[in-house]
Amino acid sequence: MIHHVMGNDGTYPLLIALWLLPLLGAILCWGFGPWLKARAGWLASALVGASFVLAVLSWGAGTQSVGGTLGAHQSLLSWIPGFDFGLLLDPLALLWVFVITGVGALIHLYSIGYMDGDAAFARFFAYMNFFVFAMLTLVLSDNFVGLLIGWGLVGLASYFLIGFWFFKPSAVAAARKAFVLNVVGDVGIMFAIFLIVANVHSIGFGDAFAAAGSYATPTLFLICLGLFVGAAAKSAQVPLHTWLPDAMEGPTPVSALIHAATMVTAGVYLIARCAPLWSVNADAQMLVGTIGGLTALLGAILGCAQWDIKRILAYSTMSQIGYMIMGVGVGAYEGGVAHFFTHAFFKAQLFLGSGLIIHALANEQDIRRMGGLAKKLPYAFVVMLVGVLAICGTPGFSAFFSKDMIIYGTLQHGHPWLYAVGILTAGLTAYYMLRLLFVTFLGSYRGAVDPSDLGIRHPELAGLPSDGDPAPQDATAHHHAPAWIMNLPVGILIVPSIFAGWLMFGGANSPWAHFFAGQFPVPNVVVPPISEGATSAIVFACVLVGAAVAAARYASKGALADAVARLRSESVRMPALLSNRFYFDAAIDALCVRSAQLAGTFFGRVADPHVIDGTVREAAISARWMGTLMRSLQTGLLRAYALILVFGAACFIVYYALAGGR
Amino acid sequence: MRLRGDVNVLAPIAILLPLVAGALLFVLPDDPRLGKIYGTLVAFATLVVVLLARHADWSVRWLARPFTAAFHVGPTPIGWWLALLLGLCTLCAVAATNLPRQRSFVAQLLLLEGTMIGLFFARDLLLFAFFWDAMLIPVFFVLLGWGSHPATAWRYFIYNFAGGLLLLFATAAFGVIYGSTDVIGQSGAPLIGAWAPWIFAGFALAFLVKTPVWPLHTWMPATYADAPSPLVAVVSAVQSKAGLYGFLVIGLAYLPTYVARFAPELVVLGAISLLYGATVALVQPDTKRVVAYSSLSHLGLIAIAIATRNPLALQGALVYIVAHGLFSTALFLILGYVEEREGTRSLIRLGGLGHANPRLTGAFTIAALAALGLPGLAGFVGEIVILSGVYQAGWTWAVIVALIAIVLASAYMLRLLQDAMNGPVVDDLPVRRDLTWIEGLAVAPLLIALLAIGIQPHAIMAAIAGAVR
Amino acid sequence: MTGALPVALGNYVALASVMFFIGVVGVLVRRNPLVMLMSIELMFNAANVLFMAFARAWLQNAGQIFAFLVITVAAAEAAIGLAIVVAVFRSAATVDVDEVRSLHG
Amino acid sequence: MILNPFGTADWMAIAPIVALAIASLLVLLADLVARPAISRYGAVAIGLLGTAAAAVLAAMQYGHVYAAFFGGFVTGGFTTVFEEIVAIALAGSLALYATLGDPKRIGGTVALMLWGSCGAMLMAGAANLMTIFLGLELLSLALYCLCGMVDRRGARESALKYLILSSTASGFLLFGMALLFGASGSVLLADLARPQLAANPLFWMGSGLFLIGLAFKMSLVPFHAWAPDVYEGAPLPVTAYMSVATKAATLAVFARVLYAALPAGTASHVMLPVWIVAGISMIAGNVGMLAQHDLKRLLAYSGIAQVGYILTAMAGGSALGLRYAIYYLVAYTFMNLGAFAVATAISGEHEEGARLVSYAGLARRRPWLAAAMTFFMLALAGMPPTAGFLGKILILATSADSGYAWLGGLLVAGTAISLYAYAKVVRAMYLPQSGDHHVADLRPIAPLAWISVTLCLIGVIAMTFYPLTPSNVLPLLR
Repeated sequence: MIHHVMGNDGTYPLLIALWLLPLLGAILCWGFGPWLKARAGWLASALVGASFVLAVLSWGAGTQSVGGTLGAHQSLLSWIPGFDFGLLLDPLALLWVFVITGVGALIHLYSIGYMDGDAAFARFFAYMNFFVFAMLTLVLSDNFVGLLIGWGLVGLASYFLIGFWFFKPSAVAAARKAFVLNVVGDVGIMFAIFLIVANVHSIGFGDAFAAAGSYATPTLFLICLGLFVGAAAKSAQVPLHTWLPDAMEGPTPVSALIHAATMVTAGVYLIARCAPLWSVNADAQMLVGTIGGLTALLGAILGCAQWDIKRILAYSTMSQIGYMIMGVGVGAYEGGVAHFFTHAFFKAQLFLGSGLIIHALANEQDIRRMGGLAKKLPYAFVVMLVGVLAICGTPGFSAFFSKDMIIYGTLQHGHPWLYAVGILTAGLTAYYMLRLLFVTFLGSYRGAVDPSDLGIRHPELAGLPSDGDPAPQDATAHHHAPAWIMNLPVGILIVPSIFAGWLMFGGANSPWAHFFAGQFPVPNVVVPPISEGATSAIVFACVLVGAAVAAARYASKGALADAVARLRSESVRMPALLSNRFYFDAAIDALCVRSAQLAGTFFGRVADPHVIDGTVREAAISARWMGTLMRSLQTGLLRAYALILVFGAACFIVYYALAGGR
Repeated sequence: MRLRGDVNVLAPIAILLPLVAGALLFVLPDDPRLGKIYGTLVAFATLVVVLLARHADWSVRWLARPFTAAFHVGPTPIGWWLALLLGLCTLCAVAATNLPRQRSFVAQLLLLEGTMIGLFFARDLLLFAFFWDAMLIPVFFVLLGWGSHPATAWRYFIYNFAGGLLLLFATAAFGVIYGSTDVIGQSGAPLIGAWAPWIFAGFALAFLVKTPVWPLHTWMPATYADAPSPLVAVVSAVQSKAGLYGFLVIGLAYLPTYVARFAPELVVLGAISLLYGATVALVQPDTKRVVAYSSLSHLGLIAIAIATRNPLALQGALVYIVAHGLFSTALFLILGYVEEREGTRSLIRLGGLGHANPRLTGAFTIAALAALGLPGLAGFVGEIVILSGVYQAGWTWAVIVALIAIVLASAYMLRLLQDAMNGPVVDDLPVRRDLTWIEGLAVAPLLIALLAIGIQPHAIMAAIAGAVR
Repeated sequence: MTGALPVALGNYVALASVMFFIGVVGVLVRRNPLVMLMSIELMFNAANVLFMAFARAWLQNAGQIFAFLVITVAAAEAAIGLAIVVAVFRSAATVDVDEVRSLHG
Repeated sequence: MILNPFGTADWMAIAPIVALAIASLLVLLADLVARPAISRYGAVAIGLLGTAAAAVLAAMQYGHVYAAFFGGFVTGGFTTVFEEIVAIALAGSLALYATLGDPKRIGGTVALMLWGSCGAMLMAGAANLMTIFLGLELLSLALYCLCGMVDRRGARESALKYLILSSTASGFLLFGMALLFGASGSVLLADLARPQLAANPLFWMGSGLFLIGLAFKMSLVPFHAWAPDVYEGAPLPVTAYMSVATKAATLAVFARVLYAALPAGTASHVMLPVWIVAGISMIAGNVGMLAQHDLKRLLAYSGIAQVGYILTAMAGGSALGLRYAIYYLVAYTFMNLGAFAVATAISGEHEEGARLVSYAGLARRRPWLAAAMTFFMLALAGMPPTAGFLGKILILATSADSGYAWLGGLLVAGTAISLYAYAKVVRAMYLPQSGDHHVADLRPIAPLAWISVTLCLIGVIAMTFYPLTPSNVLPLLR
């Protein structure tokens, strides 16, 4: 069969090195962990950094455009006869590689400080490197199966890292939940692959997209649906989002790298990668856009109801990814991808900043027990402030540009409702992020206050983990300043989280647009009634409203005065709908988990032993019963035997009399 | 061409070597270490012989009437792979054995290997039936001698012997009608006539009992739970494939029309097995039973693949047969280690072993991941190829059922793994030392093979593509 | 067959059948092994009657030879039977066949 | 010919029988002169030698045609095979007397067994009704005595039961013979094949009564009632002998009737009742085994079923069918003799180790014997690698071939049931020995029994791989 490749044919061995270096690190850290000890961290970071350097060097190859085909291609091996593997580096992949390796390297550095002294230091870095490798596999693969392999491996890495402290039952449960929900996504992609293979007899992106026009519309919709199930599971879209908040059981750097910057955006990558399929199926676009908008809104609403600093960030992540999915869903691919780009920086920064706080407060995660940290942790304050301003879309900060691209894109592609949702969500975002900021840093420190006075009654309902990160093991000093190794990466991140957005400034002839020239299909956009500038204005107004409400509730004099009472009343009066996260967990548990377990118990306890085996047993018993019956016929009475004999003889005689009579 | 002559002789040697060596072991002094070393060497030698015997073909006349039959041995392309798998699994199982009356146990394992190599090397249907029944006997005696309840031995024996009788009857009728049973692996004309459906029914039932497929499976969980792990490893890895092998070399080759006619029934049975096994595995408290029911589920998938007769699905089925053999062997051996260390199989009691046994946990994790079809490991290759074949054959609903089962698989495998290895340390468990190097070596080849096939299935797929056609 | 016979062949067959039937009934109803043996002799002799009749009818002396053979065998059987009955009486102290039932089931 | 009624050819024909007769006389003679201490072994030795001589003589006849008694006794092919089977059975049973039995009575016992075998061989070659009757009675009379040869109440009782029931059956047989004679006007079996007989009621009724007699000897349900009791009561060697020799001889007669003595086209009708009772026997016999606790009884029921299998092979009346019937009969001979030999080898000084409870823990005390017994049980059940497996598949094949597939189906069903019963014996041996019941104290060593066990093992395995079905059987039937 023809094997069409995207990206210019020919080899680009550098790509293999770029791809395999982290794997090497993982193997080394795994194999020689005990011997490497602290060196493992440096080794791992160095290798990820190296592949970042290689990524930078590959800029030219990745963005080159020869004969209409973008990027570089390196074929690897023939997977099974007729289905080949290869690596593909085009602008889209290149962008992800930058973020994965760049942000990844920074977070590796940070982890050296954060995980310092943990018993399984080397194992942690082995997992982190393995994750980077898996993520690179995902974004560099030139075919669906390779992508699926990467897809599964990142899920595995996330499973390992969520359950990194495997002696914590809560962590173990969270890891299992994350993995199983991600497998739901995997099988969705598998289903899409079956349809594609059945139609084009190839797993290559090129063949699949080249035939985009030739699929029957229902088939194409099913393909997109399957792919989107995968995307939704990985990117925590409603209703498959419930694993993401629990995933915060993992160490904070893990949350920053996997559950904020990279892995959870794989769904965005997938849809952007399959743009040729989506752009020709309006139903799929509608579906994805709607789910994305719904997720964005839902995440924001739930974000307003959390007290655990990491969970707030988790829900904000979910909401922001909702934006991206909405963007790529409706067809504003550049916007969605742009928001992934900026979000990677400021969300990583926010997580790492929260990590600074948690680390400094000896694993305290409940913002109600913080407060007044601006003076105690000024550096963390600055970091968080910048992050919050960025995520809110303050003019000049990165998200301002990327978010507006999405919101305006929805209108351009004719989805006014999603436009409204986007604007509303922007306001909510401003509210809950500033709430986080104010409650954490303003007022006075509440660490000494009795939790019950703060309304911390039911930790599980409040969404608190049963216990915080046990690392590092030294919980002696209270506010000890974080080591430079932790501060440096966060500081570096400040720069892009402010300025990354400027790349997107200038619409059609922005560097961003040039970078992606020819990457995405160009849809025919309608000229909306509202101009882009106006949109930005409306969004910003909305943001200001949200900010004002937050300020009034948490930053005003009165609020800061009796913060404890207000926080208490707020947490006690929290609506059940919110504190139960819209009952998604309960519903999934009741519908899927319990029912399956019920069926299993029935089959195992009733059907097998009593119905099936019972039948067999009865047959055996009745056979033995017949045996005893024959025993009882064997009376031992000579004359009885004679009688039996004569009876048989009589039967014979009758037969032969009749037969002879004929 | 005397080299070929040599090669041909390897086929009977591959069968006789373990049989004779196993019988010999009974008369050797009863020393556990001797038995193990001897057994390992023999198993290794057998593996080598099987490896070399790929193109062997050796035949001696047996019967002239009522139908021609011959001691015709020599691997079919598929049979060779299965024999290879068997050789590897037996080697690992023997190496991992650590039981009372070790010598006799190892001897039984070798006898089992011999009879099963015979089954996969048999080119004559009568010989096939011969080994089919013969391979029950060692298992039966191990269950009697080492199992916890004799009742299990009976159940195993009765179920499988009943299947064997049907096979016997079908074989006899086949021979009479077809004139010869020297048919396996030859490209003969399909069987026709008024008898054909009954003959097919006989074969099919025998194969389904052996596989097993719902509702003929109830002998299996008890057997897998009670028998010593090394034996269970071999039985679940290879013996349970005998039925599927029979479907391939007899059902598809000589009764294709009936396989086609009864495809819906077979697919339904396979689908039920898939979900049934998966859901039961979800709640079983006994580690070995979890794996047993997962096997029911996995083999249901293979049954579906064979029933659809789609070439892609068949290739996938063969890969999956090998993959399942590898990871179920690994799982059972590892569970055997756990049981022998902690003295329990109950997931309710086990927990937190990961602290003291990192190597054991690592091995267990890889095996479990392969079993739940993690992309990049062998199980995944089989699943995705089978299912895309099944989808192309038009059984969309079966594909969806299978996908659900894959999700369930991840749930029960993680439950098995985490409940045993993760969580806080359980105080009243006698947690013993981590894997010794010999124990590690016993499972390492399996895990390596899983990884290799997962990354580069091209070789085995290419080899199998020829076998399917 | 030859009509020269004063008595039709059928009558012999009838007679023999009756004798045989009586013998069978005797075996069934009597409880003394000796009497049972005598009933069996009756069955044998029924056969003898047939042999004789048919030998005459076919003019075949094989039948008569057969009859002599049967008589001899019957004698031997009676002797052995007597011996066994005595032996049983020694061990079981009864000759009532309904009492002799240690073997059953 | 008339002038010299008994020529050398006749002597040649009956040479094996004569050899046995002479041997038995020698045994009695030796028993008179020899000291009691050695009398046991002397008798057994002479008996075995005589058997060997008979076997050799019979073997020498193979392939030629000899007739005696004006064609009343034909030997050469078919007959030879059955004579050999009888010889094997005789040897296998005599070997057991080296271990069992009251030394004072050994001489007579052995002599009786030899004479019985004369009768059996006579039946094997009988070509007319007289010879059949003579042989049958000779065999039966010997067996009546043999059953009662020991001072056990059970033995005496079994003798009585066997005597009465068997004689009754003989009565039926004899009356049937008389009717057949009346129908054909000849005692030669060959003359029964005249086509005009097909319309003769005398012929039908005669063959009916005749077959009743045979069915009794083959212990087919419902003519089986005697078998379990007699097998249990009789001494082990006698049971072993009965279970094989009687069946073999009777089957020879039956086969001769089926293949050579029926008007063309009547076989299926004349024999139908036999096939039916054979089918019933396969099920009833195997079911009967399930509830037994005594090896001899269990094997009695098993024998009932096994004869059913053999008849299934013959059902088609095809040449191959006879082959496989003989094949399976030989296999069955080895399995049964082997099983009884094991039972003898483990039976104590004064009691016979036939109760299954006395097998508990045998695998520990006598692993090799246990293995052998297991092997024989598996063979009877038809598991590979035994002749039982091949025999079953051959029988199934012929039944499918000759349109008696329903018998094949019953065979499969019966086998499935039987497995449990045979496996029960195995289980008894491999279960740990629980102290609550007395276990026979094992005699130190029983050389002949061991030898015969080994020979039977070899026989059963060898037959699996080289089916020894005599090639030129059918031509010699007439």
